[in-house]
This record gives sequence, C-alpha cells and structure tokens, in this order.
Amino acid sequence: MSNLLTLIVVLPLAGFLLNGLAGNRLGKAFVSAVGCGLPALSFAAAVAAFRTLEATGEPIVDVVFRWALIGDSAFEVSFYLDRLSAVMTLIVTGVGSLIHVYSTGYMKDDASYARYFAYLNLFLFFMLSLVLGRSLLVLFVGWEGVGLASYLLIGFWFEDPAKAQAGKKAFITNRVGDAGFLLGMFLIYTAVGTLEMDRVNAAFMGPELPAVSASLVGILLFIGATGKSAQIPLHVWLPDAMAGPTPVSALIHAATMVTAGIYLVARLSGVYLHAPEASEVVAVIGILTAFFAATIAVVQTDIKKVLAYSTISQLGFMFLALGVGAYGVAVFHLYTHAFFKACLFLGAGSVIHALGGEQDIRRMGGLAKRIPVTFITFAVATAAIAGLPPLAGFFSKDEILWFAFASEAGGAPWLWALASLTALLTAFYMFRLLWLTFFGQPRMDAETAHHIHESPWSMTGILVVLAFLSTVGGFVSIPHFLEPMLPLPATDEHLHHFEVPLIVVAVLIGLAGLAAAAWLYGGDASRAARLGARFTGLHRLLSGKYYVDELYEAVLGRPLWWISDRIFLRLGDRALIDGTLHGLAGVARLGAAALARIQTGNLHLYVWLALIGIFALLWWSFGHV
Amino acid sequence: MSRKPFVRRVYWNEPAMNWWERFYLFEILRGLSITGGVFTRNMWRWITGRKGALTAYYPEEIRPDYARHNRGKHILTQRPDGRPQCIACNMCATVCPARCIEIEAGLDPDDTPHPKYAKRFEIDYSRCIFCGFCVEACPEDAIRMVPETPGLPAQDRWHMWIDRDALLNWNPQRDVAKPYPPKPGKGVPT
Amino acid sequence: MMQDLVVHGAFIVYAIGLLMTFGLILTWVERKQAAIMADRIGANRAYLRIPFTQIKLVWWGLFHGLADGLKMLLKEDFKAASYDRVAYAIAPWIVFTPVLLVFAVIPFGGTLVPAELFSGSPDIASWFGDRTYAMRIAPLDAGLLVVLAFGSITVLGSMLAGWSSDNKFSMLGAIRSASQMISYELVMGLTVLGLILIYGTVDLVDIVEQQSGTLLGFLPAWGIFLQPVGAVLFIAAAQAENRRIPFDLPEAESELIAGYFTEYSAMKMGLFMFAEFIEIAIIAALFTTLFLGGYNLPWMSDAGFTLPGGHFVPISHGAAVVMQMVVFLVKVMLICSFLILVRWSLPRFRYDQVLRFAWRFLLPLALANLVVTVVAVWAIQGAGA
Amino acid sequence: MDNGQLLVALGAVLFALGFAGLVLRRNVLVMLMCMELMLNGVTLCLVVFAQQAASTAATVLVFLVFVVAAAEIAIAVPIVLLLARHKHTLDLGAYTDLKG
Amino acid sequence: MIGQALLWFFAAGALAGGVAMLVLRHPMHVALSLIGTMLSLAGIYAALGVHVVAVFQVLIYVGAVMVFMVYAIMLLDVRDTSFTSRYSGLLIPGVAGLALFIGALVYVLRREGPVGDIAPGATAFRVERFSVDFLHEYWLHFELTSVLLLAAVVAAIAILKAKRRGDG
Repeated sequence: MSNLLTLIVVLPLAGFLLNGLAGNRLGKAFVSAVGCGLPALSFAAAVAAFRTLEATGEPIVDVVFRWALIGDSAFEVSFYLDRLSAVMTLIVTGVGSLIHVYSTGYMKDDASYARYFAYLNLFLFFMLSLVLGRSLLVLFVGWEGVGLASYLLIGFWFEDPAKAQAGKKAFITNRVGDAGFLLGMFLIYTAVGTLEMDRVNAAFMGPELPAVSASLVGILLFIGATGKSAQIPLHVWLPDAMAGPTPVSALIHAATMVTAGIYLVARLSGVYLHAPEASEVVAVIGILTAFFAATIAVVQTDIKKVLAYSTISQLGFMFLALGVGAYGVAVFHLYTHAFFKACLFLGAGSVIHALGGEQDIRRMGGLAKRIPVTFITFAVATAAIAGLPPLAGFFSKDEILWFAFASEAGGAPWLWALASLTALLTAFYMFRLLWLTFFGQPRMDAETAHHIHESPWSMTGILVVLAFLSTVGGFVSIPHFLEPMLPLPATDEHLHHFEVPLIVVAVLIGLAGLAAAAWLYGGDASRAARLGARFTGLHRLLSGKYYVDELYEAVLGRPLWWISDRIFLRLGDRALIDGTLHGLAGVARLGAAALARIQTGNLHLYVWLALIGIFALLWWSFGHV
Repeated sequence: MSRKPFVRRVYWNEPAMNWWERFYLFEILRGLSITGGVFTRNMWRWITGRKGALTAYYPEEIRPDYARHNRGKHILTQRPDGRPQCIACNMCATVCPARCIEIEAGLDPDDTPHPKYAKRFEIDYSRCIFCGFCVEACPEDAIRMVPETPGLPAQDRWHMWIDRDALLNWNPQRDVAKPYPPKPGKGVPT
Repeated sequence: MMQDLVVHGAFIVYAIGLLMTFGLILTWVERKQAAIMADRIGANRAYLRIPFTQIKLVWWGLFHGLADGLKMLLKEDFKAASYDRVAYAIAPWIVFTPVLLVFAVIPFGGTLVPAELFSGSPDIASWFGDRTYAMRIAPLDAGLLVVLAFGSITVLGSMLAGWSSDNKFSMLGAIRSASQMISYELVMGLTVLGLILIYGTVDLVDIVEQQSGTLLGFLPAWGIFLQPVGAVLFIAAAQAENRRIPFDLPEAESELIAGYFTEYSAMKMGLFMFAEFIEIAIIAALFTTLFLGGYNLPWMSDAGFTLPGGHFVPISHGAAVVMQMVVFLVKVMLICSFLILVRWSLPRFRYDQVLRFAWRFLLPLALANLVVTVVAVWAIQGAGA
Repeated sequence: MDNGQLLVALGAVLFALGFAGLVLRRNVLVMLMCMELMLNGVTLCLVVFAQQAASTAATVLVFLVFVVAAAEIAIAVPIVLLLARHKHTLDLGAYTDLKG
Repeated sequence: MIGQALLWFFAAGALAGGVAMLVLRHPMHVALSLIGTMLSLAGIYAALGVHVVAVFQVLIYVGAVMVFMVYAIMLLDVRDTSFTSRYSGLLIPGVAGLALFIGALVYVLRREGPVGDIAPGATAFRVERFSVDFLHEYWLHFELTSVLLLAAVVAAIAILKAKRRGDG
C-alpha cells in the first residue's frame, strides 16, 4: 500500500474527529474502542511501514498534497520515513497506544472522557506529522500542534485556575522558543531554498556549503528545541505541566513531545556537523540543564515534580550527546528513556490512583506490600534510570558518558565529570523517591490508608509491559542501527583504555546513589532532616528551584510591565497617540462644526451629494479619459 | 418582552430512546419497510385479482358479520288487512333526535277503531342516526327496526328518502302477534 | 435549423404532456396507494360513461384525477378580500411555472438519431442528416444549477400567496414555508455538491452518461451506490422542499387550515396542488437522473444489451429510444410511489423540529458526507496530481 | 444600435433608475432594492464587457458582485428590521439620529 | 433572429421593471417589479449564452436576495408616511437629476461609439472554464469572498444579538 505513512498519521486524526464530534453521545465503550483502537492500528501500520523500509532500504516518501505554490517554490505536505523517523514513529505510536490503554483505566470516572481521548488522539496526530513530516514546514505544523495538544491537556481540568495557568505558561514559554525556530527556518529557506529536511542535510553535507552560518542556524533551531524540550533557560514550564492528568505527563511530557527537540537536532544533524560552536552550545546547555534539574529533583516532594525534573535532566543528557556529535546515542537514550520514564510516570499515576489523588511523597511510604505490581515495575524503571546494568538506562547513559568523555567532536573530561555527578544525583533522587514512596512507615492518614488498592489490570498490565521493555530495551543497539545515517563521532584513541573503567565507574555511581538513598531514607527520617538542617541555605535554594521563576518575574516580567505601563501606555498611548488623536479630533471637531450643517441626518441629502460627486467624476473623466 | 425558553415537558412514562433510535434514520427505514410491506402485499393480491383490502366493498359488498343485535332498518308493521298499524300519533317524529321522520295524518271515517292513519310516513335515511327512540316511543308497535343494513349509499340524497310504501314493502310484518321474523340462518321459520 | 425546431418541439410537447399526465394521475395514485397501504379500497367511484351507452369505465377510479381537475376548473373562483390583488393573482403562477421549467434540463431519454429512426423513409432521413439529439429540452451546461435556481423561485410564490391573502394562517404558512425551504435548499445544494465532485460536471446529460456501465463488475454505476448518504439526504431535503409530510408544516391542516393557500379556491388553488404533484414527478425525475442512472439500465447501451456472459443482443435504434424513455418513466414512477409511501408512513414533525432537523442533523450530515466524498475522491484520483 | 451598445445602455439606464430611486423614494426597503437595481445594471455592463473581452477576470468580477450583493442584503435587511422595530416606521425621513 | 427578438423583449422587460420601481407605491410591488427586472436580466444573459451568470442571477438575486427582501417586507407591516407619500421632498430636482444623469450616460455612450457586437456563447462563461479559472488563478479572490461572507455572517449574528439585548 502506497499511502501507508499517510494512514499512520491520519488514523489518530480520525480518532480525534470521531471522539471529538460523536464521543459524548456514543458512550465510553465506543470512545475507548476508537481512542485505543486507532492508535493501535496506527502502530500496526508503523510496523508495516518499518518492515517495508527494512526490506527496501530506501527511505519511503509519501506526498500527500501540494500545500502552496509561492513563486517557483512548491511547499508539499509529504511524509518521509527513514530509520530515524521509523524509530521515532514506533516509539510514538507504540508507547502512545500503551498509554491510551492505561488511560482507559486511569480516566475511567472522568466526566470528560471523550474529550480526553479526543485530545490524546489529536496529540498523536500532530506528533506523527512532526515525526514523519519531510519538510520543516510540516514539522513546524506538528510542532505547534503538539504544543496546542499539550496546552489543552495540561489545562484539561480547566476548572482549576492553577491548572489552566500551567497550560498557559507552557504555551507561552514554548512561543519564545518557536520564535527562534521560525527564524532558523527562514534562514534555512533563504540559504538552501528548500525546507525538506533530507535536502537541507544534503545541502549542508554537500561539496559547497550554503552561504549561511551553520552555527547561527543551529543555534536558532536549538532555541526552538530548548523551548519544546525544556532546557535552560526555557525549562520552567515542564514542572508546572504536571498539572495535567498523569498519563498525559507520561506521554507528552516524558516520552514523546519533549523529545521533539532531540529529534529536530538529530534530524538536522547535517547542519550541526558543520556548526561546532552550535554543538558546543548544545552540549553545555544540555549538561547544565541535566545537572541543575537533577539537583532540584533531589529536594522535590511532589512525586510528579521529581519525575518532571528528572525528565528535564535526562533531556539534558540527550542534548549533551547531541552536542558531542553522538546523535545516534541521543536517540538511543531517547528510546530507552521513553520506556522507563513512561513506566515511572504511569507507576506514579498508579500510586496517585491508589492514594486517591495524593501526590506528596512525604505522605506516602510503605506502599510496597499494598500495591506490589506497581512497586515492582516502579523499582525496575528506577533501576533503569539510575543506570544499573543490565537495564535499558545503563546502556544508553553509559554511551552518553563515554562520548562526553572521549568524543572528538567536543567531548571533554569536565563534561564527563559533571555528567557523572548528575548520574549520581539521578540515582540518588530516584532511589529516594522509591524509598519514600514504597518503604518505611505509612505516613498517610488512616482514611486514605484504608482505601489503598491495586490499580485495574488495564493499568498494571501496561506497567508490566513497559517495565519489561525498560529491562530489555537496552539490548537493541539503536546507535548501530542508525549508524548509516547518523554516524557516531570519532573518539580519541588515547582515551580508549578508559572505556572499561568508565563503565565500572558508572555502575558504581548508580550503586552509590542507591546506597546513599538507602542510608538516608532507609532508617528513620531524622538523617535526611538533619542533613537538610545543616545545609539550610542550599536546601532552600534547591526547593526554590534556583528561583528561576522569580528571576524571570524580576528580570523579564517586571521590566516588561514597567515598560508597557510607563512607555507604551502612558507615554506612547496616552500622550503621543491619544494626544495626536485628540488634537486631530479637535481640529476635526472644529471642521465638523462647520460641516455639520450638511449633516442633517437625512440620507437623501447624502445621496444627492453622492450624485454630485458622480457628476464631478464624469466631468473630470470627460476631460481626461 | 420576556423570553421564556421553551422547555419540553418530560412525561413520567416517556419511553427512553437509545442512540440507534435517536439517530432516526434507521427507525424511519423500519417504519417504511412496515408500510411498504403492507403495500406490496396488498398490491400483489390486487394484481392477482384478489381483494387487496380488509374493508368491505360497501355497498356492493355488505359485511356478513354484523352484530346480532344490529338494527339497521325500519319497518312499518301491518294490520292483517295490509294497512299500516300506524295511527299517525307523531310520537316517533317528536321523539326523533335527528328529526328525520315526517308523518302526514289522514282521516278515515270508515275505520272506526283507528280513524287516524298515516297518509304519508317518510324517513330521511341521510339523517337517521339509528337510535331506536321511535320504536320505543310508538304506542301501537307500528314501527320496528330489523337486523338488516339499509342500502344507504345513493347517487343523490333523494334516493335516501324512504316513503311509506317502501317502509311497508321491505319486509312487511303482517301479524302483530307474531314475534320478530326469524334470525337469518337460524333454522325453520316458526 | 428547422429540424432542431421540430425535434425540440416534439420534446417540449412530450415533456409537458408527461408532466401534466403525472400531475393528474398522481392525485389519484396518492389516494389509491394510501388506500392499499391502509388495507382499504380507496378512490374507485369516479367513472367515465361512454356516451349513449350504459358502459361505465371505472378503471379502479383512474378518473378521479380528471374529476378533481374538472372540479377545480369549474368551481367559482372565490376571491378573498385580499391584501394585494396583484400578488394574490400571480402567486400561484410563480409557484407553478418554475416547477415546469425545471424539467427542461432533465434528460428523459438517451441520444436520438432521427435519421436512424426514420430509416424506412429516405426523405425524412436525409432531411435530418446526421444530426443527433440528447433527449432533453434545454442543452444547458449548468443543468444542475438551473434546477437549484428554479427551485429557489418557488419560495417566492408561497410567500407572496401567504402574505397577500391577509390571513393569519396564510401568513404563518408563508413564514414557515419560507424558512423551511431556505433551510432545506441549503441541505440539497450541499448534498448535490458531493455528486458534482464525483462526476466533475453539472451537466445532467453528462451525469447520466457517467452512470452507464457497472461498478465493481456487478453493481450498476448509479449515483445511489456512490453516494448512499447523499441519496437519503437528497430525498429528505426534496421532500421538505416539496412541503409534503413529514415536512408539511406550511400547510398543516390541523394547525393552519391549508397554510399559505388557505384563501385560494378553484383553479388558483388547483395550481398549487398541481404544482405540488408535478413537483413530486420532478423530484422523482431528478432523483432518477442523479442517483438512479436516468434512462440507463445495467448492461444496456444504445446498441443493445450486453449480458454478463458477454452475449450481445442488438436492438434497433427505435426500440432503444423507446426503451430508454420507458426505463426512465418506470424509475420515475417507482420513486413517486416511494415518495407517496413516505408521505403516508411518517407523522408530521413539529415546526421547531423541522428546522432543527435541517440545521442540526441534515446539514452536519451533508457536510460530513461532503468531506468524506472529498477525501475519497482525492484519494482515488491520486494525491499528487 | 448593436447589441452591445443596447445592453450597455440598458445597464446604464438601470443604474440611473436605481440611483434615482435611491434619491427619490422614502421607503428604506425600496431604497435598498434600488441599490440592488444599480448593482444589476453594473453586472449587466460587466457581463457585456466580459463577453467581448472573453476574459475570465470579468466573469470573476461578476461573481464577486453577486456575492457582495448577497452579503450586503444579509446585513442591510436586519438593520432595517431593527430600525423599523425601533422607530415603527420605514420612512427615511424619520431616521435623522445621525444628525451632526 | 429569435435570439435578437428575445434580447429586445427582455431588455424592454428589464426597463419596464426598473421604471415601475420608481412609480409603484407598495414595497411588495416594487420588489415584484425588481424580481421582474432581475428575471429579465437573467433572460438576457441566457440569450447571450452566458448560462452560468443567468443561473446565478436567478439563484442568488431572485432565490436569495429577493426572497430575503420579500420576507422582510412580509414581516414588516408598518404603514407610515413612506406609504402615503411616495417620494421625498425633492421630486422635481430628482427627476431633473435623473434626466441629466441619463443624458450624461447616453452622451458618453454615443461619444465612445459602438461597443461592438457580442458573440453569444463565448467560452469564458462555460461552467467548467469558469470554475477552473476561479479556483486556480483567482483563488485569492475566492478566499477573500469567503472572508467577506464570513464577515457578513458575523455581522448578521451581531445584529441579531443586538436585537435580543434591545428586547431583554
């Protein structure tokens, strides 16, 4: 079938339309069938497309229609499947389908069930057009579309103003990044003359470089990526985005949408290969984000916020990999991260579900026996993210560390050091989360404790599947699979003897995190409290998330407020514009007072005046035409 | 002007429709198939020369299964000499709610017991409501109703104006003492 | 030139005769069919007596239509103290005329080749030469649009009638009629749009010709198989356009006496009724043309039948022409019968239901149908092209 | 007088008649209809010119005139209905609220 | 020959309708004569062979615009001075202006000379060509038209809301 790619993209759209238009009338069974069935079909189609791709070895191109014809250049809506987008498509549809199924259990009692699934399907549609779009333009449509879907889903319970606010924040923060993205797109179009990404790559890889600074393009696009993928300085929206339903956080704000930035950079690797400065920026921003987010995560008390900062941190890791030229490795980490982070989020959702909406880990504890399936899967995923062998996270994180250390395209020991420290922190806060949630004494009130129950099979089943994938996912070597199109950077020959020790160090780091968490939180809570008391300042700084929100408020918000109030409103609007207008109006009023005699309000007279005007026109035309 | 939005009243016994029925189209098709089925069945009978209808082809065809106590026709009873028993007292005409009986009295001095007789006795069947009051009212048992159906449909209304002779001739009751004529199909006449 | 005139004159005579006959017969068919559906005998009293004999031609009451017409014609033209004599007088004609005119663009037969028809007499054959005529009156390339355009004029007639009668019931009927017809015209236009997309033309002859042949090898290539939803919507909208049950709100007897023509009598009222019955025939003809392949029979072409086995049975041109006309007529009659079936099966809507039905059910459905058609046509005709 | 001239003249006269109606009549609805008449005159001229030039551009213009007329009426008539409901008159002389 | 006669016939009809619009008193009669004019114009277009325009003339002008107009007249049964006194106070100057206007137009027409005969059935007005051109070359106009219609819809709804508020 020739239109397989279109089918992949359109199926969720059909789901959106069906559920959005008819969902409320046709009942939950219908909504569930459509909402889960169509993404599953889409996944099947993606598998079929992937098989075709592997069979032929040629990228599949599916031209849907010609969008616009401007001058000589045609903008087509077309889809493009190579190994990179195939991996992404499989992740998006596969994990997406799983989370849809999970949602049937999680959202069972929600009043807006159909709307939820409609939005979710809409998100899948946009995400797939982002991933499969051949042209940057289609990608941009998907890019904005996932932003929209994300906005809708974060503010899903829009009756709560805080949640609606969070949606707005995500939307607006993303706009900042989009400005950079658009500028980069314009630059590419003026320089290369096409927006189709394979051609752009080819142009940059070709013998003569386009007459544009690849670094500038790279940095502008990266600004877009920081917005979508929550990197410093645009990371502030993601923690707030946890206001949405938990499966949404798992799908959009952990597994798929936030990785769009990674995908963009990897997809345009041709540009970044020629932009060492941009790559450096990417790497530095990535590692900084990873580190700072990890430190914040250490002190968070909201189960979803911990995971959110962990997501930011992991995305930073991916950008680090991208920055040192290991694009395939970044995608590899993206892939494993999708599994274990989805599993963690869904596990967190299961915990929240069990506790009837409680999200504060200080009021959890001792859940391991009560909800065993959730606990086991959560633990597996935690181990995976902490990088314990042989789980998925170990392989990908280890490769990132290795390339950060040894890559010739920007690797440096300090990157490795900082990354390792981050990894340690990661292990620590994840196990802290595990301990606080599942071990120790129950700290919730009796009423809640009484109602704790394991989630339905539609939720736990998904957890098991995802935990299994996070266990074995690391054995699929994505970097080698992607090697033909995303070659790994050369590594420094002199450092090769460090490879094995580094792995050992990495494992040790993971175990150290585990040990530290066990030591601090394993016994009574006093140790952690004492530690917190000793470093009060640091603790406050971290709990305040480095006061970035406040900083933005102070640096951006207030000045803007001041400027718009003083300069635009008082000076510009009231004094200049209004003054001019009032002056003009005064003049007009004087003139009008004179002309008011004609303004009798009698329309007939006006028509007469028009008639005279026509005569004048005719008269003039006799003379001149 | 105050606008009160129209609120449909919900009745306690209102049947709840499921979405299939609400969708309307298929239910319409079902209804059409029912009526269409009746149509084709009757049409087929009609084409094959049978009667494609339940209704009687009145007046050419009269239902055989009228109720036993149906009284659809008036008769005037006769004396043994064949003259009507009616004494033109006008009681029936007075009591008639439809005012459809017209009687013109005549005087026959020869007949001393019954000097007054009906010269004209006419019933307008286009107005008669078959209430039977005339029979009740008659002091002489001169008018009765019999279990038959009158051949009412006519080309014009004057054909529905039954005069005395017709009333006597339909199935004149000769003997007053005898009961009503035997019911149709009920064995030998007594 | 002369030949064209002759042929078209013949067509016009045929068409007008056809429509008038339909108008007369349908008044009887409607009652008779209602009777048969309701297990009754129905209209069977009117007869024609052959003069000077006692032979009565009853013919199942076929002459009821004639009797009705005569009654209408001979009745006193009772003129109400109308609000506006001019509007009162022309309103029935504004309703009646466009209905007749619509038939001008509907093809009622295949291609006529007079020379071949008169091959017996060489004079006539040579006079006609090699001219061919598509069997419809007005060769317009905008046929479908003409139908819609004339359909929109009839609203004016009912509005004028209702307004000029100076009668509350008439006025209410006129308002109902106007809003109803405007609403359903929209639905009809949108429905037909899907068909236009599929056939790529608005010329009715083209549309019919594209419906010859078969789909998937066994189905006749009729519009109803390509646009089943469209067909249902079209027939619903057309029934509403025609203001018949279940959409007969403008003339609902139990509420408005006779709606916008309450104050009309005799032949003026007859014109309204006649227009209504002719419109049934027109709707049926239109439906036949758009959705039932017009004069096409499966496996039949101008030259003869091609049976599924590949066996070919040739027929003469005259026979083909007659057969096509008969096929068209039979289809029209069947659809008329169906329309009457609908009329006698469904109860009347409430007024608000009628409009809600149009705007909140049929219109979205028509739009959805259109979208689906667009996508399907686009998918089938190939994306890139 | 050839056909073209006849029709252009007819269009011009219709335009003039419409204008005269606009100037002379008192009834707002009638004035609106006179505006329609003016538009019709313009359309006629446009069609004639389009037919001569055999250009689609003029056809498109004709079509646009149709659309403009429809849109105009769709707004003008409700306004008139509102005005009439407000003032209980259709006489233009009564609508002098915009007096300067 | 027949075409020529039809043209003259319809032209006369249109003119008569136009004149009647000036003279008739009741708006409904004016509307009827306007409908007559429009139908005559449609006849002219049909006689010229521009069927599309003829059809649209009927469909849009008669079928939509005038139906709406008649609807308004039907609903507004106001009897006021506009019925009793037909013309505004400026009748005589108005007629003079009309005469002047027509004179000027005729003068221009004569000065410019013959417009040239027109061939019936030019291809510019075939449905197919028209629609293809409209959607390919003039798609911007098409979109602008839809914007205009959207604006009209919004305006109509706004007016409707104003009415509701006024009533409330």
